[in-house]
Amino acid sequence: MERMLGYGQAIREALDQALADDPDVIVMGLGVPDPKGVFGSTIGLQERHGVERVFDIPLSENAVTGIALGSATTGLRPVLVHQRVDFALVSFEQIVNQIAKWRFMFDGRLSAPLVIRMVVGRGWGQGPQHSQSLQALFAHVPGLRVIMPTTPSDAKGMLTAAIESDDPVICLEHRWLYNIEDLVPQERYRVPLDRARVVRSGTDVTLVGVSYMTLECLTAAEMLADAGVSAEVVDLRSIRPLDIDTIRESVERTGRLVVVDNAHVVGGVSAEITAAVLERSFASLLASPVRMGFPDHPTPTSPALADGYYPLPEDIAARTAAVVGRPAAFTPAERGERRLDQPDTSYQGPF
Amino acid sequence: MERMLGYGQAIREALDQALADDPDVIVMGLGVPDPKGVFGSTIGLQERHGVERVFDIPLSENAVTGIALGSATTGLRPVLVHQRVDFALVSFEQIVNQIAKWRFMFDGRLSAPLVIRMVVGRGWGQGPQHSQSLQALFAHVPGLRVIMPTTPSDAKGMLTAAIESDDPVICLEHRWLYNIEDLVPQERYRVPLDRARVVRSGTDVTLVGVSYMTLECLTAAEMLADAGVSAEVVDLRSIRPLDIDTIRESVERTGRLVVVDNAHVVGGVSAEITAAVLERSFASLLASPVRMGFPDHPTPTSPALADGYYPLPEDIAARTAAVVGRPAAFTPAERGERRLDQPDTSYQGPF
Amino acid sequence: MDQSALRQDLLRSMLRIRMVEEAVADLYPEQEMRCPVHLSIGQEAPAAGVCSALANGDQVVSGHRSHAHYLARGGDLARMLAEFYGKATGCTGGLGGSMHLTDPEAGFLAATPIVGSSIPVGVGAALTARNRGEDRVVVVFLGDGAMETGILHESINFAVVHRLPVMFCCENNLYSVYSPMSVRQPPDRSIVEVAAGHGIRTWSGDGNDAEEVAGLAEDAVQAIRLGSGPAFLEFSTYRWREHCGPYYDNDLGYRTQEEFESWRDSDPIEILARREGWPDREQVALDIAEEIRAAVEFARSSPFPVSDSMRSTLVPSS
Amino acid sequence: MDQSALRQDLLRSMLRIRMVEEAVADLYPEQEMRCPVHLSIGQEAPAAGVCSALANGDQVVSGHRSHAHYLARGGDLARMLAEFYGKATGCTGGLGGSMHLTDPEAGFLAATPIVGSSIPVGVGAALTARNRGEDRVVVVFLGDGAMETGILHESINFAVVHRLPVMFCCENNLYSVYSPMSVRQPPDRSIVEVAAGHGIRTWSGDGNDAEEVAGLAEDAVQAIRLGSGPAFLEFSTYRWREHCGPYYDNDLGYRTQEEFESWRDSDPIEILARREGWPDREQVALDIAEEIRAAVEFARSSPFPVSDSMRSTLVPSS
Ligand SMILES: Cc1ncc(C[n+]2csc(CCOP(=O)(O)OP(=O)(O)O)c2C)c(N)n1
Ligand SMILES: Cc1ncc(C[n+]2csc(CCOP(=O)(O)OP(=O)(O)O)c2C)c(N)n1
Ligand SMILES: [Mg+2]
Ligand SMILES: [Mg+2]
Repeated sequence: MERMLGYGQAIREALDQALADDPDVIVMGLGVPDPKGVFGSTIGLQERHGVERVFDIPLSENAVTGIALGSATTGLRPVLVHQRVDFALVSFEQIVNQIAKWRFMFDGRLSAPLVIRMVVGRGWGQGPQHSQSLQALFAHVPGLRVIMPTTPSDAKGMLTAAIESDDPVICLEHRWLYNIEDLVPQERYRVPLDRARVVRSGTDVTLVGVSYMTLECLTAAEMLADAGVSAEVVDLRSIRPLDIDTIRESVERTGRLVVVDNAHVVGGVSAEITAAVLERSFASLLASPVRMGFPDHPTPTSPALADGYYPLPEDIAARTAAVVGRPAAFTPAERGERRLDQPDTSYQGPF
Repeated sequence: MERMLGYGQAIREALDQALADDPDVIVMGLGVPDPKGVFGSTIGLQERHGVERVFDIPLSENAVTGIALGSATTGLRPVLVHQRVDFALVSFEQIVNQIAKWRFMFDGRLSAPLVIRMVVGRGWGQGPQHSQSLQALFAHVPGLRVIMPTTPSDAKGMLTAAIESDDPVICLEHRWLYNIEDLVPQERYRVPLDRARVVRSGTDVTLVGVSYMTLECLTAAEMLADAGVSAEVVDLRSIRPLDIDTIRESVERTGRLVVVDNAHVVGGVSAEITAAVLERSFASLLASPVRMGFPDHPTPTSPALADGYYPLPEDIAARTAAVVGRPAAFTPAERGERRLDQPDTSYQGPF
Repeated sequence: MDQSALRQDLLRSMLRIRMVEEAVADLYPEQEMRCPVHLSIGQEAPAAGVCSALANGDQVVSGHRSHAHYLARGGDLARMLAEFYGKATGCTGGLGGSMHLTDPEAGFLAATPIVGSSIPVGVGAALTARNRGEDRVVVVFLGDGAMETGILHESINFAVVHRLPVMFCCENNLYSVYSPMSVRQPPDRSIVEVAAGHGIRTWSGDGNDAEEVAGLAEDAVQAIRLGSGPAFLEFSTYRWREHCGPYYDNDLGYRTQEEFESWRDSDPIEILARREGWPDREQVALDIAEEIRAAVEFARSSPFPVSDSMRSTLVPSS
Repeated sequence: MDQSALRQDLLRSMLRIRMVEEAVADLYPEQEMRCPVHLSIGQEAPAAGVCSALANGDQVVSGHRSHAHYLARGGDLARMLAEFYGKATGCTGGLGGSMHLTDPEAGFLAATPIVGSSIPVGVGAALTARNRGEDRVVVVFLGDGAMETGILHESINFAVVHRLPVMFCCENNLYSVYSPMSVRQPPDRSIVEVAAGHGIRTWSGDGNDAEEVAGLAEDAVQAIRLGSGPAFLEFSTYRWREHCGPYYDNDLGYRTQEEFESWRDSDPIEILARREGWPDREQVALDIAEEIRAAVEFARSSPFPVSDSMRSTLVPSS
């Protein structure tokens, strides 16, 4: 049975079912059992599964990450939750030196089957320390799996697969995706952790979107269609390992590539995609690939500055049209009362 | 006056002169005043400049990084030293959230003029947690400068410029460079923090080397010359900001690009270089750029496994020759008693 | 300063913080201050008391809940409000917002909202003071939640080893967001106890009694100036409104209405007002109201920052 | 177990560690063990004493200086030496080397060399024990330097809050590499004191007296099994050789020859041997020597790992 569910509800269902199916699954993190339940994604889980399996933590993300590792390597299946990826940086040593390498450096005698959920902030003045999108940092670390599901149904299915995976999985969830809904199957199901997905077919150019930017790419593709450009849109979903084959297959058909990352361009995932596609499909490329993302400075807080910071559908459409050799200007999509620091008017901060 | 100096001696001279010239300069880090003096780079500095300006620290790299920031933003010019970049990961939050953003998020009213030196390990079984080369992680963070000087003279000149810079500078020093010597001027001088350098001219292909890999590229270039291939070699030196112009200028002449990074390829600096060159010089490229570096798994400890891990000159030469369309096999350079986990036989571990 | 004058100052300082925060709470629903705000209503006394013990040149560092510290230290009100409104005239030019305040000239060095992360910054400022031979005390404000961060412990240890002139001031308001002490810290040890383990001198007191706070801070600052090394102070207090944002949130059920009311009944302003009398309260309130009105007017009427102006100068680029 | 049998066991365990480490030191200059080694010669007693108090199913976690802990816990000697030689038969197949030991079947969970970083791993193992209702104690070995890491404090706090069955054992050997206590920790507070600040039960004792260590560990383990929550133990001891590598290094001047000699004179093996008598010492030594000879032989004759075999299975790849 499928129902419309929000992103947070879909995640909550994945956690609830994992907790019910496997007594070794635990869920922990700051605020996990609190009334807001991490944007709704953990509400009620402690009541249903007990304080030993679903619990709040001290403000000690670094140690708790090591505790997650220690519990994982001895048999539990922990899911650790951070309300912002920015906070998780205090535990970066644990993730990079230990968790990512655990199985390898112990020759497979130990492993680290755990999931770390991290929310990527945006809007309402989250500013320099509450709206970073740091997938590139994790994407450079062998041993990790890194996923960024865009839709509620992928969020549920990928999180389910992540919890069952014997590899450590970093799951990055864009805050604004919590404001969208989708048809989500009720039963437990898995979506592969390493597959991109073509979400719109096209023939002139391949648009690869990362997380929330996939939605902006879809809007841009509609604008482009009106201008006579047929854009294929790929939802990246998996950041490490990258599903280059799906992208390459598309680019070999369209001859053109635009990657729209939800992060800084320089040294970002878009560079890896560009270079990896190039290495495989140099001869198919009709134009230089284009990378879009955030400018090369930290995120400012004022809405006046954030307005120029994030790529908008009309920006994506314009750059893409230029790549295809049919330069055009695009008028911004109608957005009513919504200002650019909100996904919709229901989002009124503060987080 | 120029003398032959080792890498550690050159760094020591830069620090000594900075301490002498500016009373606000301080140098701190684990082992800084100890008898080994961080591979010789800090020996005698405490005796010369006092315990308040050159000092050891508790095993608290995270707080000390914040302390460096606090002292820098109030007037000091701290140089913080880590014997391994792997250790610095405990302070990643300070570097990424605070130091990199300090000047920006305080609108220039505060700044973070500090230098963090980090040694990149290699050889003698340094293994998964003592031989990472993590420049890509810093290279993705706007607000930082990231440098990797290859020669002793660049090390001295770039470190001098770094200490004088008003930006925070991450200086990554490859352990094996400590075993080379170079002509180094005695007086204080500055080498720009954002300029790559052509270290060998050529016409068929551009080889970009990162840190120690520049030396391997130079050896490869000699091998290639014997095979009739003329390789230009660029020493990258600056990781952020990247000097793409120097590379692009070279690639536009040679039409071919091989980047040899001293790090994992996936999501690494070589991807950014490839993508950035491509965006500017798509039409000049005669072949797909090639990236070389470490395979996509952690560094194993056994010398038997490390032997296949690092690109060797003959590997670089072979890949390069293939790019140029003149495939050839290259015999390994003569290395006498040296085994592959030593830069030379004088290096006998343990660090 | 005689005790009555001190009380008047403390009252004025607390009332000003209260009225500014209430103005923010009133204006916030207009949705023109588009950034998170962590209000200090109910816990004005530690800010006012501690800052009353500071001299010119002393410096303050804080975290996410920093408005009170900024104001008590003498930070510019108009530029703070302009910052909340995201304006170019804000204290960080619209780049930082409510969670990134600074007024270095006033001795308010910096606030940043990653919990624990700004603590060593204060220790580093104290290192500068030592190295330059400047007679300066640096105050680091933190919450009870920050006691759980490793960096707090590393910072205290470093300060003690180097005998640095830094004063850690912990406002224990019993909660970290919605999380009570019981899920975060052991029931049978106090916050000063864990600090004292590091060999730092500690003080603790009623964080709703500004006069007591001021006295303890005075003692600690004096000890620091005499060279006895760093100090750690804990003040028990309570946040009235929600963790972040303008509203009350007792309906959420993470704390009881009774607990809230009992703390509200020990309103730090009323406690001291009762003790002191405070005949000119009304006039003081009028003056503050006028100051706030003008500051809001300034903030509202200031221009927004322009995107391209900042990029090139504030971050290195090739 | 009667006290004499305990002493015999402790003596055997310590002598075995000593002789293994000395064999490593002797063989290291051949340059066939090509990885850093941190020897425990002189500080065998905490390893032997603590592990004597453990039962089947208990687990041990350690850091960079872990050989003694691995051996005392019953880790496979031949696979340890094979690991030092970088062989496929090593306890981590040549991937980890001396600083990354494991023998999960023997109850030696894991050692990793980033100081402080393995501490929470032990706490996590204790969490598993609690959640699965397994009667298990987890020992975390750490050095005096690790006391300065924030993660140690976070880990203790978490263990106390959750009353987890974990025993932190600090071997205080006065140095972190060449750095003395004076530049790292305050002079006037002890290591147990800073731990006790967190509300954890503490014990401390002579780390060169294995019998005393065993007794304290016995007490602490019993308390933990009775459900009283985590424990913290400090043992004073001394490392004889250089921080890393096979040689002596007193010539470097970071510590005095007198200090070294006074500690060497309280050799943990001789202290207990004097107390117990130990008539069959020679036979024990012969047996151990034979065990070591065979293990070295195994290690030397084992094949090196082959590069391509491991990649695909040990890390995710597309
Ligand atoms: C490292 C980190 N983790 C989590 C958060 C989210 N967060 C913001 S404030 C806060 C609570 C802090 O509690 P406390 O220190 O007691 O200060 P209070 O809010 O009570 O003034 C949390 C968890 C953060 N900002 N930084
Ligand atoms: C985070 C980190 N910083 C620095 C180092 C380098 N290092 C390795 S061992 C060591 C000293 C540790 O001292 P202690 O904890 O007392 O253990 P001991 O060597 O005395 O047994 C240091 C600084 C490291 N491994 N990890
Ligand atoms: Mg609090
Ligand atoms: Mg030690």
